[in-house]
Amino acid sequence: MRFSLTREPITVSREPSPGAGGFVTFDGRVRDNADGQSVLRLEYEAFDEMALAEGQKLVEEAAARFELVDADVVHRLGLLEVGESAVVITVAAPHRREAFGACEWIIDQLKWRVPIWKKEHYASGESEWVLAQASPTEATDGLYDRQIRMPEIGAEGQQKIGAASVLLVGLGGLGAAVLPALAGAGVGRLVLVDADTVDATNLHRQTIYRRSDVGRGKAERAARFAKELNPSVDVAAVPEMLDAANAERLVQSCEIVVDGTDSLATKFLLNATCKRLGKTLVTASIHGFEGQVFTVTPDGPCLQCLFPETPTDGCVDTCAVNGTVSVVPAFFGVLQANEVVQSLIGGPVLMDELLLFDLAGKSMTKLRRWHRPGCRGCLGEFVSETPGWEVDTVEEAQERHADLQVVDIRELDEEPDGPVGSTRIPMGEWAGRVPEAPTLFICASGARSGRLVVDMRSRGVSRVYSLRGGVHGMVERN
Amino acid sequence: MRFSLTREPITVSREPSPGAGGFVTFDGRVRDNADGQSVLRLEYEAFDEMALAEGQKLVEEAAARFELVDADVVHRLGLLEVGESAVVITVAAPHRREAFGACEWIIDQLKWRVPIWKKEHYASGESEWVLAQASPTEATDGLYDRQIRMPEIGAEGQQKIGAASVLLVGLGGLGAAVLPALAGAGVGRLVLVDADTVDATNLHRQTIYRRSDVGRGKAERAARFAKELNPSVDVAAVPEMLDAANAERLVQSCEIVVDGTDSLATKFLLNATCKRLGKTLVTASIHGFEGQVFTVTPDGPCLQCLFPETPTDGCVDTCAVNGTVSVVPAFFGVLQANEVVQSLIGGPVLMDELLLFDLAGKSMTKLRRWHRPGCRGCLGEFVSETPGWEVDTVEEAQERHADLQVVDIRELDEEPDGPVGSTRIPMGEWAGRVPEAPTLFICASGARSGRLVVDMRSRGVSRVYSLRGGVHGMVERN
Amino acid sequence: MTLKVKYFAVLRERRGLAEETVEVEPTTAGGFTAWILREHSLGLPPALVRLAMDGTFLADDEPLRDGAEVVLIPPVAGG
Amino acid sequence: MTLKVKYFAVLRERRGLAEETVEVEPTTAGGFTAWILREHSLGLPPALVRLAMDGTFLADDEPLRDGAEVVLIPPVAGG
Repeated sequence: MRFSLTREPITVSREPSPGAGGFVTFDGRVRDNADGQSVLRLEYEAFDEMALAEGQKLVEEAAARFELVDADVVHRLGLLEVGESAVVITVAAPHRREAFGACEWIIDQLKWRVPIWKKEHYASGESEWVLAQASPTEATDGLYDRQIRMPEIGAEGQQKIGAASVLLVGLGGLGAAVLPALAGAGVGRLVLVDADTVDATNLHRQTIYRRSDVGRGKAERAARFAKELNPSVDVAAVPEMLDAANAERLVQSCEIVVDGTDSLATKFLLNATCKRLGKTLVTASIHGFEGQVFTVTPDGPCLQCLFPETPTDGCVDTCAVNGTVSVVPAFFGVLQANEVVQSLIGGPVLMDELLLFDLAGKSMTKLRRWHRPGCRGCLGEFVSETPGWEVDTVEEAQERHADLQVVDIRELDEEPDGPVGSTRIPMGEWAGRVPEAPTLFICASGARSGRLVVDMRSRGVSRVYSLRGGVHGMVERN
Repeated sequence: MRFSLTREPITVSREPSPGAGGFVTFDGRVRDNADGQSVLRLEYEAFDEMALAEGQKLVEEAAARFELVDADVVHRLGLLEVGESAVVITVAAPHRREAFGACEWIIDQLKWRVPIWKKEHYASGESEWVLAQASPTEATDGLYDRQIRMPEIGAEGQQKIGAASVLLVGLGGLGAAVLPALAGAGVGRLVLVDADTVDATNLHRQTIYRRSDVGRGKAERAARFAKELNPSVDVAAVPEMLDAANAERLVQSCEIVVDGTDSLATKFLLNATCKRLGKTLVTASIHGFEGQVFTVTPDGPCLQCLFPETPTDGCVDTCAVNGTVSVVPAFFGVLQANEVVQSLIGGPVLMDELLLFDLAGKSMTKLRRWHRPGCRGCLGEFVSETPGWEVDTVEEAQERHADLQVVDIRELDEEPDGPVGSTRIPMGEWAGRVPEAPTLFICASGARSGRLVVDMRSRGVSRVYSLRGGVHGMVERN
Repeated sequence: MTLKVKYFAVLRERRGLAEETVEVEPTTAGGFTAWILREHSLGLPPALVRLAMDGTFLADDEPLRDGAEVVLIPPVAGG
Repeated sequence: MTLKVKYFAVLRERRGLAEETVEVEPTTAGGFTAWILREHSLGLPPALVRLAMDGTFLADDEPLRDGAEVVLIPPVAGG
């Protein structure tokens, strides 16, 4: 084993593919031992016609699935000595990750699907035809055995789970806990929606991702995870943000929707869309060691029955701001998956309750929810007015008040670049104080300024505003 | 793309390695585009001495980690045209899984660790030095950011988590949920104990395993999972069954013990051992949609305080018999991981309570536990007498009663081979009936016969016995 | 006296219900546990089943209170 | 009247306690919510905070009962 550097070309002969950066080759050779027996040689036999047809299909499937530039498989037949190559698979893709994935996928599938038999000739003089591996069908046969044994599920319940389709929106902490449970349980179709990419700060709690996934799309990586866990599940990756433009189409495509997002706007949009289309929504949110979960059924009270006025995302913080630990989203994600399973097998769901749990004190509170007469959410309308105390841009506030002052309330040690013309007076200095002129308050995300403005207005001060999204929102809009 | 069969040797030149069955090659070549820009050629430069040393270390690390037969890496330096190979990695291992794993691991690590720089020359005439990727150190730097932001954890709490060692006994449904949460949270050292291999019927709920793991050791596969999730965690795999012979050594090696087993005998053995050595034990059990969890601290009441007489494993059934669904062990495993985290950061734990949860009705019951005076478990003694109504062998019962009859109470459609000399009279026919002679009752696992005998004895019938472990136990002993 | 009895895990399955109300002579935790296991052929010896009242496990010789809710907990092994 | 108030999530953090007992004039759910948010500068408008009493959410015009335990629930966004 040696690592070397050379300034001369490395000689490996291959077809030129200028768009391909990653080439992976698998070379399966005859080993001198198998299951503790000493092996002298191997003999391979094929049902040629079928093997060729199935093999060709396999290669084309791999090319489409992994977006390959090229893929080639050669399998050897007849008598082979120890050290000879039995099968060689070469794969070319733009990036290495797909090349590795495709090459391993092809050899796994080939062993299952392509009718080639192997005879082992042992040093003892004996020989034996060997089955390479259980077929995927056989593996799936036992897969749900333990589930079917539950009296609440049985073969009928398993059939319902297998026939179901679930839209999972948000593949962060909650989604990463929902996904293994539902893919494992054998939900027939999973549609995974998230426009984000994996960040290093996600990994501690979003344990379906690996470090090598950092920078890659969550939807695609989560789909890969689910397929590897349970190849019999049909998985689709949608690398989009759920919004008013695509909500109807996505929600319509599935029976049950799981909300794993950290956006209040998305939660209320999902709520209205599910109500309109008659779908069941399982929603959850976490904060510190606490969280809440409940299910909105087509006939039950909805999220907007609870909060008639849609809160803006700036009014409370998300995990990125407050922090969280792996067990919290895992706990609430599992509770969401349980709601899906219970819903599918006809078990009880939290349809007119809200469940609160605190993982520090291990205390649970269930609060009864009810239909609010005239609820617009129940009618399928998404209520999303910006409240009067919030503005989307500095200009919007200036239009209302010519004498507007802009005050940046971040601490002095935070990033120095407030908007042009703003004065920095940190949050703490506003306790009990009232601005003399109309004022737009600005902070990093809009959370602190919103809090300050709401507090002032509750004391009768008008003409104070908060910039929605804060400085970060301004940067993102530019 | 073409699939072909040949009866002639495939020509791929490689060193002969008769013990290797899987050879994987990665060939990284110059692509004609990068981030949307058209690329003409690349230039590689290295800090030769450091690159050689670090590269050699890397290859040797890979060889040890994946148990390789051979590994070879060549990296090109200087000016390369489109289509030329920049790096070629060849790996040989007994089986293909390790070969793929090692080859991908090497190229990932190489990009991070080995000081080689790349300059891209674009069609536009411009050129630019490009950083390949964030380093693993950087990736770890942000890893716990969201956790450290929690006021209950902070940098100090994270330091405690990182310094902790946890013994996880049992890598089934519970263990498979505990592991990602603890590895993700960054527990410094994890020792994983399980003698079992992965079975196809495990996969639906033990979502750390893949289909390709079927037949392989759980401890080793779980360790691989944890290392891939968080390479900064030190993970040890112990493919042994925890028993009286190794319990002391294993428990002594860690600070906190998590019981994820489905054996009552093991739970009580762990309880006594933890008490003796002053370790904290987090235990849980599930049944259908229900389960229970609590923590035995060095000073708190123990499992034996609750059950003075150690129950035998035949007296209640396990998941293999009763069935279970993915969400149930996931839920209780996460609660166990939470007990570990709370314990490490000084939060509240279930030290004098037992938490019951029912995932169907979403109801929780907490029951107060207390110290039982004179508890032998608290003194570190493992109480394991066989109760008077149970025998370990047919001979043991025959020694007590010369006129013993042996009755197989399994249904008529169960496997036909009861022990020699036994009569089959199914369970159902014993309702309200009392045997005339001394009788040893036998069923498949000892659960039904135990139940029948306990019931008869509670009605005053003596001289009735149950065969511990049932017919399956007899077969295993033979 | 009247007791509301809640069953868990294997006891719930064997009894076929989650809870019920029973009338018994005044008794202790141990006495009641032995009686109810025998009465319904629940197949576990009293030494292996624990009884809790008002959210606290009781010792076998502690008396039960009229009208109380009692919970019966068998050993649970699944993992 | 006396109320035992339990805070959740961001309200608990901003208030700095999980629960407290307060004395107020007889009032409604909406009236009490507006008052307590203002009183402690909790930074959320009353329309965004829900109040539950005896395990049930109340409409804004429903009266509170003397001695009751009330729970205040803010919107929660983390995922």
